[in-house]
Amino acid sequence: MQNFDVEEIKSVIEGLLFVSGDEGLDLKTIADIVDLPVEQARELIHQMQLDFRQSRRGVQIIEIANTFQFATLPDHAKYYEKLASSPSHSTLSQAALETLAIIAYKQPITRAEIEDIRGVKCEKAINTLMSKKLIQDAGRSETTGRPILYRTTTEFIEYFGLKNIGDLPPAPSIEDSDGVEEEVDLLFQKWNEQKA
Amino acid sequence: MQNFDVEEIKSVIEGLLFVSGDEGLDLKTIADIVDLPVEQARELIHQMQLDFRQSRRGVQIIEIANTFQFATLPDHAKYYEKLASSPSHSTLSQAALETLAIIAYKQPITRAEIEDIRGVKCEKAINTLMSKKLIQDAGRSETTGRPILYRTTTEFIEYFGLKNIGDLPPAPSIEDSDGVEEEVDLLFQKWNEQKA
Amino acid sequence: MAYEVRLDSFEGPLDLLLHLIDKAEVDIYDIPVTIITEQYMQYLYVMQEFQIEIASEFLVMAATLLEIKSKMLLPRKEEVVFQPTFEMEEEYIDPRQELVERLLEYKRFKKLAEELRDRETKRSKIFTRPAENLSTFMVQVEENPVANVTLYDLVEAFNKALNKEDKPETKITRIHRDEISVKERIKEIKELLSITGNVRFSQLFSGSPSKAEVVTSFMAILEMMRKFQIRCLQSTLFEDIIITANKGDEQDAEF
Repeated sequence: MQNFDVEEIKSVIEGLLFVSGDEGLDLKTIADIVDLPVEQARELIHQMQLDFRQSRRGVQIIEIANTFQFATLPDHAKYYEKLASSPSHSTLSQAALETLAIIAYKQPITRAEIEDIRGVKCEKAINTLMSKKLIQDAGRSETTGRPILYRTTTEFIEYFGLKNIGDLPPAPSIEDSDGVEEEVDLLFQKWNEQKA
Repeated sequence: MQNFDVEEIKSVIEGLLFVSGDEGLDLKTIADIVDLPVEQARELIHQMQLDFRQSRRGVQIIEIANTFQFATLPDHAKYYEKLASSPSHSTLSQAALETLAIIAYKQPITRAEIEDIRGVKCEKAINTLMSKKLIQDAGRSETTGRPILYRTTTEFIEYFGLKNIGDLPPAPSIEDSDGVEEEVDLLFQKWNEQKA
Repeated sequence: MAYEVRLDSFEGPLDLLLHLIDKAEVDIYDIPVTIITEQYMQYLYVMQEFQIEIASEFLVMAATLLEIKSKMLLPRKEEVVFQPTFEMEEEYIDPRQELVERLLEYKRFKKLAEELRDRETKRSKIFTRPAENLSTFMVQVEENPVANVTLYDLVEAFNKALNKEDKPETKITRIHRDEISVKERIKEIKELLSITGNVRFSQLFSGSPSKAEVVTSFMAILEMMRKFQIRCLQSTLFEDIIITANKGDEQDAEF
């Protein structure tokens, strides 16, 4: 950086920490991106930590395992609890519902497989479902990269008032999606006949 | 809130927006959590938007699809491109954009009607837009053959960073054309009715 | 020709016409049809020369242009004066009018598409992050997050996810014939149980069973459970169900 504008660099670092999320960023990466020597970058981040406290920011910069990242303030926990149980948080979006349905019927399944079916990214939906405890990690797939597998939780059965797996309507298969609706109808019909 | 500590509430709101990420938070939820009337919460968020700019923060508060969320600054894009993914990274083809523009302003609309306006087939563009979830089926037209009607989705609003559907750029009026102007007025009227 | 470079970059005949009008710097409300038609035909000719496939829409527009051109050549006003009165009152309609309206309409959406492109670019310059996992903040007593979602919604959502591809409208109704009845299935399961004592649900099938087969088997098991002929165990959801025979009840079987 030719013109060393401290405030500008701090601003860039803030954005960097913001987008890097839970993974955080190590000092070397930050220093490289803002084109400063590592020591200078460290000094700036320390300054920022002070700034954040002084100006009563709602987040803090923490250092975990040699990476820097944003974190919430412990004092605000009660508000996050409120958020976690707020109505907006307890209604599922269509995206989340579709993702949940796919996981329910095709578990255990990786994110990439879900995205293949839905045709769009679903990181967001998975996070939502995880935080609502409707799905959970189910180990890792044996395929390249060993991606995380997802499955539904016990809470999932409870929430849907299921007694066991038999309560989940039979899964339509992907191969003949043409007839899916009819097949589901047919199965329900059969089911009802049997019960009658 | 008994003791109305503005700075503390701003700090809480910052934390709330931080944890909500790209899901964003609607005004009502924010107001409920910090226990303030909606209008007061809105006023605080506007103040925060100003504060952020003045103190050269590396993030901004934006309003997208009726929610507030944090986002980085456009000027810093070059620093983050390698690190983060933006929802609009893949750019749409001209054909897809034209088709989308027509659907956005004339929804619900059938494929034949879109093709009439564009003067070319747009099955491919519609498929692309459907798979990107920027448009969706909106039932069927009452006309012969009962063709499928299309409309834009919430993802459409998010993709283009609109506050809501009413935040679409105004339809350009064509010079000296009374007829067109009238039509534009009519469109706006329609939009407003839809919003209401 | 200047437009050679953009040979096949037009979105359609309307796009091409707008380009030609723009290039000729003429009034869109008063298109010199003869000139524009000539340029349009020339463009098609060049496309042909370069062996670019010409979409039928371009040809339809060529026909339209030629038609308008010939109509424009017909004498009007002067003649109208000598026409009988009732015909005189008929309003003269410019042969170009319909085309001009289409062009204006298309131009409007082309501008809007540009606006959207602009927004897309702006949007691509700002970044956000995924929402935090708030599960650590979940209070023990939880609200049912899917209280307003029924099982039907779930099936619907799954279907929707699967069926996003445009499907052909033709519907083939399939008639499913019961290959095996629930009764027969119960008999088979009992035979299996008499050998092994217990069996996994998945072991009841070989290869890839049809859905009807799975359901039939499942109903057989439910029926057997109802009659206390078997017990079923499942450690967690979607884990394989283990079916165990209930000793002493075999004799009561009425199947």
